[in-house]
Amino acid sequence: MNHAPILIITIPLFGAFLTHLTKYTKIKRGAELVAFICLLLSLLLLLSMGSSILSGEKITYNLGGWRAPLGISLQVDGLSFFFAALTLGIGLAITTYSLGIYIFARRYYSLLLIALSGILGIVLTRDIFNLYVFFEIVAVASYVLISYKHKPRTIKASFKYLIMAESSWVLFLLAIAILYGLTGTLNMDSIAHQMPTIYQADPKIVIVIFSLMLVAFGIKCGMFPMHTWIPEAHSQAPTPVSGLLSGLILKAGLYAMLRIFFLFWGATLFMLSIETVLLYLGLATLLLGAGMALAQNEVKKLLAYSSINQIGFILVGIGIGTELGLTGALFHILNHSIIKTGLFFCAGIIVSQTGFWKISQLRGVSKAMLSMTIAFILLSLAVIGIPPFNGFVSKLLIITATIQTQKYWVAVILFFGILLSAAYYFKVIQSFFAKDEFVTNRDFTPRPVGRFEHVTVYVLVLACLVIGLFPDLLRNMVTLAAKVVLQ
Amino acid sequence: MTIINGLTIGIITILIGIYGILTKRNLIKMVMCLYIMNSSVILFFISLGYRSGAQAAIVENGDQLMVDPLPQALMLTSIVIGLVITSLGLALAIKIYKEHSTINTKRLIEK
Amino acid sequence: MIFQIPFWPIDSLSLLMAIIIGSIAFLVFIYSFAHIKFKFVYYYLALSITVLALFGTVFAKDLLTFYIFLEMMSAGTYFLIIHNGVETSFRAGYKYILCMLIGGLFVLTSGLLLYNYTGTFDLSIIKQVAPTLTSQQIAIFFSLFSIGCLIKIGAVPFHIWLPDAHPAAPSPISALLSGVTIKIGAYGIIRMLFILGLLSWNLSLITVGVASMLFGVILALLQTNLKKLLAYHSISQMGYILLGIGIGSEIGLAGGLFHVLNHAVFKALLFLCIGSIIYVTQKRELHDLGGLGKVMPITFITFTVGALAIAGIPPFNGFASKAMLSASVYNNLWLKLAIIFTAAGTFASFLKIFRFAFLGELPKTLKNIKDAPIFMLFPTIVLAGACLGIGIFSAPIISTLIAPAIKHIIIFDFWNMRTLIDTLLTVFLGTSIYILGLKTGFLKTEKEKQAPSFMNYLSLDRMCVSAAQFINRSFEELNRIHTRSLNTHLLWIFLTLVVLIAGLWFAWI
Amino acid sequence: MKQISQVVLIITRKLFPFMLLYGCYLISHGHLSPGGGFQGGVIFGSAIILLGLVEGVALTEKRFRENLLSFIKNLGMVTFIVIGFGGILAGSYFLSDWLPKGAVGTVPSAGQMLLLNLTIGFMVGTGIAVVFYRMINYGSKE
Repeated sequence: MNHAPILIITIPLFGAFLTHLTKYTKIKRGAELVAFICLLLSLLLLLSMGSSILSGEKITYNLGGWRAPLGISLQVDGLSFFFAALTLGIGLAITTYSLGIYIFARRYYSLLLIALSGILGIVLTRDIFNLYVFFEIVAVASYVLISYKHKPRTIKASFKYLIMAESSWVLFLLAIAILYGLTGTLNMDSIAHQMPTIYQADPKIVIVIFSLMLVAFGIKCGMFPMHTWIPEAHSQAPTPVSGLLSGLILKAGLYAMLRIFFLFWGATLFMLSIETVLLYLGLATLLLGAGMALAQNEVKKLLAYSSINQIGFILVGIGIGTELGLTGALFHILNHSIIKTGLFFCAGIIVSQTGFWKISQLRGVSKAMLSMTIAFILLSLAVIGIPPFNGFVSKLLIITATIQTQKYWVAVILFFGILLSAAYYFKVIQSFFAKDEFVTNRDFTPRPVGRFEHVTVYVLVLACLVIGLFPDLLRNMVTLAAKVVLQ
Repeated sequence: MTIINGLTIGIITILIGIYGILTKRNLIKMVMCLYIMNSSVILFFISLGYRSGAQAAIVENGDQLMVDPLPQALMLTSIVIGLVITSLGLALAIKIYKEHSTINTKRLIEK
Repeated sequence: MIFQIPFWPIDSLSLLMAIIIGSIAFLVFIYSFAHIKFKFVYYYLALSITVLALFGTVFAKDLLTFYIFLEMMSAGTYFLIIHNGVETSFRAGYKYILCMLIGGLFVLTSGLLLYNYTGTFDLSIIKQVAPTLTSQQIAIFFSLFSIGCLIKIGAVPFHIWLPDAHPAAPSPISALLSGVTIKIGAYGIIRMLFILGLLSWNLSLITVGVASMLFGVILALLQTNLKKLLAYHSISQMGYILLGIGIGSEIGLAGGLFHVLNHAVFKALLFLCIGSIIYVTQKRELHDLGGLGKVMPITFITFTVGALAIAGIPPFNGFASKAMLSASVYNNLWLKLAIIFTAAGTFASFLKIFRFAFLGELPKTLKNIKDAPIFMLFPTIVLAGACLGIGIFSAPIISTLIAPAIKHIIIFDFWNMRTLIDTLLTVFLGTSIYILGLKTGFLKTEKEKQAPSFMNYLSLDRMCVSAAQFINRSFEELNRIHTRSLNTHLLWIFLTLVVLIAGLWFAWI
Repeated sequence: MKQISQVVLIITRKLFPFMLLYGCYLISHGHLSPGGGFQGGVIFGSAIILLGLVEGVALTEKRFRENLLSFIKNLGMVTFIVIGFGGILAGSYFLSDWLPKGAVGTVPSAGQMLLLNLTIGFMVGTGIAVVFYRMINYGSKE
């Protein structure tokens, strides 16, 4: 019996509460140590399953020994493995970055670990109510993390996120209730099994369930009319938390979409063409994110809107619905996590060193902080999709999928999105290289930035380059995940 | 089965909660409406497990008609989550009042 | 699916392009040692990446690799253009990179379409399966591909980035940009014509070529900024190359390819000379200069060689390729007239530079200047020598470099009555344009504050810029109306829910 | 602040141990009758809150220090997971029962369920008290 699936979730959760108890020991920086060790252990456990998962196996784990329709079961398959690996990788990057900023903050590391274990729970569980609970755990941790700095605007952003997300999660709970009333089970596979009969009996109830779920997940992943919390929360949160939000929490919503929609309505019911809905909403998200980013004058806000833009790309990839499109979308999820986390970290270092966060104030910053500007440029080239970097590969896959399915107009809109993203990123880049004299903010004492932050950014840049040059390294994992989605 | 049962009341109170959250400009009232929504979904879910004439799901003397225990167990979790969310929302509302000295959403736009 | 970086077993066409790239890039590197004074690491890193990417494009064996290196080249060149760090270079660079991305996306789309038709990106396989494609498929593919390449070339009507990018870039980069980078588009078109077997009279390419020639030379005549003048000449010279490709006969193609080589040499030479002048005097407007021939003799001589070459005066290299091109259109009077007029206009505009920059009176502020340092003179001398050498030994060069590239033996007689008459006509016409232009004020020497208003409406550049500004402004407006209270944002969520349920309810049931 | 009535104060003090007892009862009989860890814990916590409201927070905080309460809270969570690991150590799944079971209808009938309920109960009780302290003390301590 392989206990790895539950241990992956519980070890960070265990660590989250252990960090508080380090207060009573004499270990220096105990909380950081605990966080780091827990995440590494989880990652090792996950990788220990790697070879069997990548060969197509599925590892199922029944909590408490109760079998699937009765008890809660966890399952690791290609898709879960992909997302869990992403979560742990980015989680480690976030923890490393935080080491220099939050030095004796037990509460911070505790919340970070809770959020990460919640995301791991989301991607591993096969029980739909359990999914809801894990989402709430992540959400509560992230509300607190966003308002961690207690600044006026952060609290406002956190409250906005709370109200918006929770009002939609109530709807998700309602959807679960209806599903439970119809099927009498909460196990995803059992529900999926019964879905065709439900659909034949009453298609309208299925539409209601789908819409409720789409709104709930749409809020999490920043889909078009529900995106309004993203710019505020992303730009006001502390830097590592921005990375967490953009890199992982948005992706958790996308995971839920991929898992639940395709499991319930994927192969059997093309009458209810969820792909089309996702495609149109994705295009709207793409254009809105790109255009709004063009109009921003704050770096972190621009990055937040850029996240919306890239989420639009991913949604289009999902909305195309072929295997190639899904591969592209999943690959873009991975790439965007790496790139956007790196970009937020970069911007965080620049902002915390100079005290400026407006683009116009940052003119000529390259003279003051060369290495960070270079990293920022490389990462933004990656997110635009300039070739030797990873963003190019995934965007290419998505565009290829649109052309293969002969949706040429979609490809044209995608191109427009790429151009807009180039437009706003080059706007930032050129201001970095301005010849003007650069003076740091006088009313601001720069926070010393240690080697941990720099190293994290460099590692992320390197990852972008390596994935861009050798995308075949990850091809197995990504295509397997796409195949799992389409089963 | 009458029209007025847990399910319909649940749906109606959800709509009341939605109405409140859309129209009230006071942050504390918004948190209250959120809690109303949450509670009404809980009522809805619990009512799903209700069977007419059944007893509480405690096994005492052998076979008898019981209500579905699973929704009750699940909704306990939901109640906890609702508690956490409400307390967090209220705490944030207090903080917003201290920082911005207003809890009106319209006045908070500019700040 | 994809992802190796495949290269050709190098063939003669790639080899020709590689020789051009290598030699110009080498000279540009040497020139940069003296010319570039700040941000060395940045500059040389970007320059190296650009040059590597340039080699990559010509050695690419499949379309995707071609595209990858094309984009890398664009990104590298962007950073070179904004090297100065002033507002004009930012504007130019911004325009440049956006235009390049649009061009690149055209190339990418065409490549993906071809992948859809044939299942491969590999050009050698595409060459084999090309006859099985329908003519419509080939037409769609080729038009998308060539639009992408024409944007990279900067041919009319896709030239909007070019007159801004060249003056904004540092002078060695202008030389690289004009000498090599814009040739990659021409290389792409020639390569694709070979692969698809479309070498014949291509009216659209000829139209674009002639339009570029005439438009470029007329606007060049109007310029007073030295580098902008040369930039417009780049457009018109690229027009020659496109004309040669469009004619599609062996002589035309050979002339076009030969002109690729020659234009790279003399335009790099001219830009480097102008770069020396700018380096020494810090001035780039014609009316600020004068009498430089006395104080900068070597630059004067090399510039003269370049100017004579670009105007097509024997025995320099421009003459040879222009003679071939004009021979290839001998049966078409209009094309012939266009060629002669363009050559004459070129001659006239360089007469203007001679008169107002090198001859005349030296301004008082420039009394103490010396000629450029040796690192900057050496490349110009080499290039001037190359102009002369290629001009004199044009027949062996054609048979060793150009003929294998187009897989035809070219025998061409450069010295006959017809070419001589053409040359004389060019000189005569050019001189008369120059004199007439000065008399009527058509040839400007002073920079005008405001361009004529009707030109504003006609200017393509202006239209594109205002379209972009319109997009930007509309999104700013959207951003303004987007800032709403929390209740409104919540309303959007629930409205979405209602719309979704209602839409699905009525659409799918 | 108006002095609170003596009657309330005395009755609360007298009632306080019984409330705790009732909380403990609910926690320990969660698997037999309505109730359980969370409900019992809430009663546990509300007893402390009641005391805090009546006696004043300062006095209550001296009896039940926030540090201690949050220590119990964290320990409770850690213990819960450790008990869960017990299932793995016993050779079965996570959270599966590894304690011997008593007769039906008696307190030890559910094996480890009692332990889990206990940890949850203490966690919730102390957690709610901590939340109460934090909300009351917000702004005064900073």
